[in-house]
Amino acid sequence: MIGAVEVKSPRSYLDSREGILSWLLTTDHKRIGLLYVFSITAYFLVGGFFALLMRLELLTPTTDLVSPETYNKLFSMHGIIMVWFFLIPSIPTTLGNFLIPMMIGAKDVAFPKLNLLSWYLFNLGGLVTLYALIRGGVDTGWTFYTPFSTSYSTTYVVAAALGIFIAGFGSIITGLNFIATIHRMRAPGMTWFRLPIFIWSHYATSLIFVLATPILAITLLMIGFERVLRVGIFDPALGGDPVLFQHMFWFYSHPAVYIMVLPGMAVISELVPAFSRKPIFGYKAVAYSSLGIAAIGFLVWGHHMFVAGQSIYSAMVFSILSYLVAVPSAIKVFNWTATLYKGSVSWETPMLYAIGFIGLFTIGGMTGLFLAALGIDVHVTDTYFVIAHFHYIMVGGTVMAYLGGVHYWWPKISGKMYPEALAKLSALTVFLGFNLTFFPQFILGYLGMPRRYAAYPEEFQVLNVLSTAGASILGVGYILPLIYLIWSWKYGKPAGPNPWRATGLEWKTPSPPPQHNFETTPVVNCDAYDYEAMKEELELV
Amino acid sequence: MNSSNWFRPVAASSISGEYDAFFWALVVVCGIVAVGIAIALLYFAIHYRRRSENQLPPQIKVNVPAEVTWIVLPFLFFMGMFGYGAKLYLDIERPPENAVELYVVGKQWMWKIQHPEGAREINELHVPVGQSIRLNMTSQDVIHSFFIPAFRVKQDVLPDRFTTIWFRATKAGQYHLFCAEYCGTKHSGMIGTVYAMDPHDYQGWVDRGAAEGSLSSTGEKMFHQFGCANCHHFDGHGRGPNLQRLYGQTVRISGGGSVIADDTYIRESILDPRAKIVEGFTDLMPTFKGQISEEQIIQLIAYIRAIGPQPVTGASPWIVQPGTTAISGTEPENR
Amino acid sequence: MTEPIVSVKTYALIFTSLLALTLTTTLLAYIDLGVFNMVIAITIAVIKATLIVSFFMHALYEFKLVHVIIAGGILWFLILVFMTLGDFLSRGWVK
Amino acid sequence: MSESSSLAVREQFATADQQRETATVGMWVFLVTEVMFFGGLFMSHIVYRLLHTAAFDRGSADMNILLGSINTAVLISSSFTMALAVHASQEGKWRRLAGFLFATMLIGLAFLGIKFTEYYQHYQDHKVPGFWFESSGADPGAFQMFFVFYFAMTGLHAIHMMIGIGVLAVLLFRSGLERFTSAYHNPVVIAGLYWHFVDIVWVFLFAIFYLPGLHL
Ligand code: HEA
Ligand code: HEA
Ligand code: HEC
Ligand code: CUA
Ligand SMILES: [Cu+2]
Repeated sequence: MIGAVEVKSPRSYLDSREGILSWLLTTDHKRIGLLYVFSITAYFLVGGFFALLMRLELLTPTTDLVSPETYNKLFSMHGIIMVWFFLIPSIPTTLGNFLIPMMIGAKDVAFPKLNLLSWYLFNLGGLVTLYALIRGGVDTGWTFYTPFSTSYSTTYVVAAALGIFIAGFGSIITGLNFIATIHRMRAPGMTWFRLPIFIWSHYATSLIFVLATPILAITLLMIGFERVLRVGIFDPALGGDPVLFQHMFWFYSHPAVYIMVLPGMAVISELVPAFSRKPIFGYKAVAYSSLGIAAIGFLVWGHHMFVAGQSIYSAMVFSILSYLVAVPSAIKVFNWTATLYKGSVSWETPMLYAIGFIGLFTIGGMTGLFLAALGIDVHVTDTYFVIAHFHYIMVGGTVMAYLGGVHYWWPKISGKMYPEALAKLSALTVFLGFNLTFFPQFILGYLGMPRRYAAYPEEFQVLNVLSTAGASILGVGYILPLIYLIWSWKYGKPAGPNPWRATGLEWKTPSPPPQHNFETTPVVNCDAYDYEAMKEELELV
Repeated sequence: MNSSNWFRPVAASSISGEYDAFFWALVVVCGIVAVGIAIALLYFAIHYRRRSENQLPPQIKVNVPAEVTWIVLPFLFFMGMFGYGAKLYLDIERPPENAVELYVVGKQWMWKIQHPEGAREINELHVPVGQSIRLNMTSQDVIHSFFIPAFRVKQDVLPDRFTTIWFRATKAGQYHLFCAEYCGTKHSGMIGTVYAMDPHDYQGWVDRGAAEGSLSSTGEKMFHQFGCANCHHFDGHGRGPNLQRLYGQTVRISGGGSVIADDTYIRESILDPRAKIVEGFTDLMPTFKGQISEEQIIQLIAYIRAIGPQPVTGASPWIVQPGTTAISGTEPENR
Repeated sequence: MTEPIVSVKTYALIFTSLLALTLTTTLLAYIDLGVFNMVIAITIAVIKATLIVSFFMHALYEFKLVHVIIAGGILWFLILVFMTLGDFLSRGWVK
Repeated sequence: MSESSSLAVREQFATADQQRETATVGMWVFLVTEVMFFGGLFMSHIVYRLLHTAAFDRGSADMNILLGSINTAVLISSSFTMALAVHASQEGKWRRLAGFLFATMLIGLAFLGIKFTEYYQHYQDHKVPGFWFESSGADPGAFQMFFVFYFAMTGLHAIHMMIGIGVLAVLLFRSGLERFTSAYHNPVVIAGLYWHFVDIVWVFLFAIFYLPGLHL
């Protein structure tokens, strides 16, 4: 794929400079990626801890473990932390930061200092939110619906909103950086249609970052305004309309769910070809479908408001557009599957995660179609059916993709291999635990159990117990990789530049890569995933 | 409670059968597609597993007819889903002409219900089987959501505005009533029971509770008690407009625009009279905010409805009441 | 592509047109034209904005990507406005 | 690009042209995020204005059109001097550059001065929601909401102006150090884009807040 292959390896990005300050003040996109890994892992543990408490409370129909007040804070903080401080930044800021410059043959992102700034903003926002949490938390749900959030809640709404507001600027900067980088920093010969799908998906994600996040920022600002100054913006008593708030919130938050899944799709689109040794099936369709999802994804937000009091005519428009946005997702699922066809499929851990992703995303996506069907949504909206829908996509989909991606690129990041047998075991644990946790919730929702309930009628108990059991298995499945990956950082066996015999530019440089990624700027003269052209280099027959 | 199993929650309304049929049709079709995908994935992954470390499989890049197939077929299926979903939605949202109207007020954390005959209940709702019921709902504080799983209906209940929902119970029994929109600490305690009764039993229940007189007759009492009658005469010579034959009509507002005199508008006229001044009048009417309860407002509305143009039922818009939140000037004139 | 340079003369011309437009729009606003007051005010504001973007910000002379970005920003703002308004405008409709 | 410019090319870029284009793309993308940021407020304002047209018109009638239109002219002038500053930087005339930057800052400050005079007048009229608000006439809630939007949007605009002035101050300092040449002056151009954008926002604020009440 490239002309230049380096001979002697210089010092890697990890030990080119030393001392804690060299990390805290680094502008190297790879180091910043690692900084983000630390931050989001911490937030994931906090959010997961809340989830566990919630699941424990739901073991019994009554509120015996925590009070309703506490329970409401638990799911609110769980949602806020998982969405804004774990899942939205998860893949773009870690794998994306690490890989985008390398995959396009650049030395760094377009604006390295801004990149570092985004990490600081992210953490500052996180600290402000944690402050809200320690002072007593928020109980509005992650959706901040008015007038509850502006006039009735007595918790730390403004602090939490401020934290998200600040972290939002981190998101915007990341998106802006990626857009400029992908447009202007590609290596010679790296045309748009030679880019790995990973880049296309991240490009689409970045568009959503810059177009949607500002609306979240201004909406939170308006909430703060209304709450602090007690003036009317959304308050119906003063001529406002709470449904307008919902429009603004979902104008951001629906596209944001694609911020959460597109990077997952980016990872899967690398894993599947790499472990099938074939180019991705229908490259152009997969590439364009990312842009399609990003664009149409902005036109469907009203499907969260089918019973909220919006006009039924709007509801119909939003419903049909929701079906349109499902088409590009379908393209991806089918094309990934077709990529395996007549491939040379190897069952390494990342591939297990990839297969898990495709299956669980399909289920999550299809239940999304249930919700987009107007009449169906009336009964299942605001029940556990919705909870199950989005956990299938976000946890079964994106978190799996993240784990798969971390395993796949771990040799590149750390220079070491992870322990394969243990990794397979934990992938299996995650898959089983996940389904046990969330499948019963589909049934619960259809039976009518509302979400955000600290106590529930007794007939729902059996399914809730199953779900809680699953969550504890899932927890184990998540802790295992954390332990063995840290272990392998020191004790794993050295990986070599290209342990998977994959094609991307990132595999043409030593593991871990040198500070400026490549000795000489690579020149690209073939397509992505072009095993044919790289046959000799990879020693394939 | 009636029997419910993991495959089907209790079904007790006129639309729950249609709903479940559609739901399960989707489960079956999507299930087939999903299982098909899973089988394909696993079959490929096993059958085409890597046989030698250096294997280079045939490099298939694209097959356009295959792609077109799996773009077009799901698309057509999606459009079908949309179409039937929309039809079901309209069935759920559009009340029949002959529906009996009840009023619901949600507040943290209880449901208050008023029957036209005058009976009032809290966290309980008694309805006759076989009769279409329409609920006009409003909230006193935050957003709630009125949810009866057995009837497959749900609708958010908003402050300062009326939303509606309708159903027809088909089977006598007791069913859950939930609040489905998060509304604060005791959101999960804002639950109740719906009693669907045989019409005969229902009549008995009504007779036992109807001592207080019907909703509109109580409203008439309030109309005098709060002094409305001092200004609103029925001969057109009062200081305020004549409220006879007002309900459901288009009212011209001074300063331009017009509004439909529906529940939301009347409620606003009582609590916030200055928000919309009727053309030809001044802002004389005092606000009754703080002096009047949400229940009493509903009684007054029922009274103003009763003296409105006949027939009352079906005359008012059925889904979202324009009143405060629709942009004036956009409603069709012919009402 | 090298940097576009706009002449001082052009700048001056744009500057005077902007002042003239400001005067026009203010004077027109004194006449009661019903809804057309708003239409005119927004139209003139759009013209002014176009002049500033094209010349002061020399977008007219920039490479194509810049044009795409600007068009995208405007389009997305319009999506936000019109799809939200769609709800409010159609709430009163009855079948 | 000449030899001397290579000094200013950062390590991640191959050429100065690439650097300029990347920065331009970055800035325009940033301005798009600003469009959406203000866009949220514009959109809600449009919705509420359509719901409460009369009350919003009455609110608008309380604006001081004289100060408002003067301020519009002032801000347009600052955009003009900013454009001239960019021109000077492109020609590598650092004294003129510094002069125009300074002028732009001064005019920007004048704008803020006039704006705060207006705020003070509203305060004296008891028209500051959240602090001191008295309303008369129909639809008091919506009438107050007009002022909520007025203060939120012009306030946010004023904050943007202050940031802009701060940026110009840094540029002024650097131009005093003769950092900018005809080959390397991109920061001036980029800051100019920001300044003009803030000007555009005001053009619309003027149209929606000051003009609608004039014919009443
Ligand atoms: C990453 C996150 C993510 C993603 C990608 C999606 C994707 C989709 N979502 Fe989901 N959604 C959420 C996260 C996500 N959602 C969250 C968090 C909520 C709740 C928020 C809250 O209230 O707290 C929610 C809620 C939600 C609702 C509102 C429910 C309610 O509150 O009443 C709706 C309604 O339409 C919906 C629909 C969809 C649809 C149609 C898709 C589509 O994009 C899915 C497309 C994918 C597929 C369809 C699968 C692949 C396709 C095939 C294999 C083709 C073959 C299939 C067939 C022929 C059937 N979602
Ligand atoms: C974005 C990502 C995301 C992720 C990854 C998760 C992960 C999980 N979620 Fe969550 N969830 C949301 C997003 C997410 N969720 C959102 C947005 C809501 C809606 C909130 C709202 O209504 O406002 C929600 C709501 C929600 C509910 C519904 C609450 C309600 O409505 O009443 C439930 C209930 O079971 C639940 C469960 C879980 C579980 C069991 C996991 C598991 O996958 C978690 C597994 C992880 C662990 C088990 C952690 C393991 C770690 C430890 C054991 C160590 C702990 C110790 C230390 C801190 C050192 N989630
Ligand atoms: C002091 C006199 C006065 C009293 C007391 C009064 N009103 Fe009014 N009302 C008016 C006037 C004047 C108007 C017309 C101006 C306006 O729209 O505010 C009006 C308007 C209305 C309207 C809108 C009528 C239309 O044609 O659109 C309704 C409904 C109404 N009042 C109901 C009531 C009710 C119910 C009460 C008692 C709880 C009441 N009013 C008490 C003076 C009064
Ligand atoms: Cu009321 Cu939830
Ligand atoms: Cu959505």
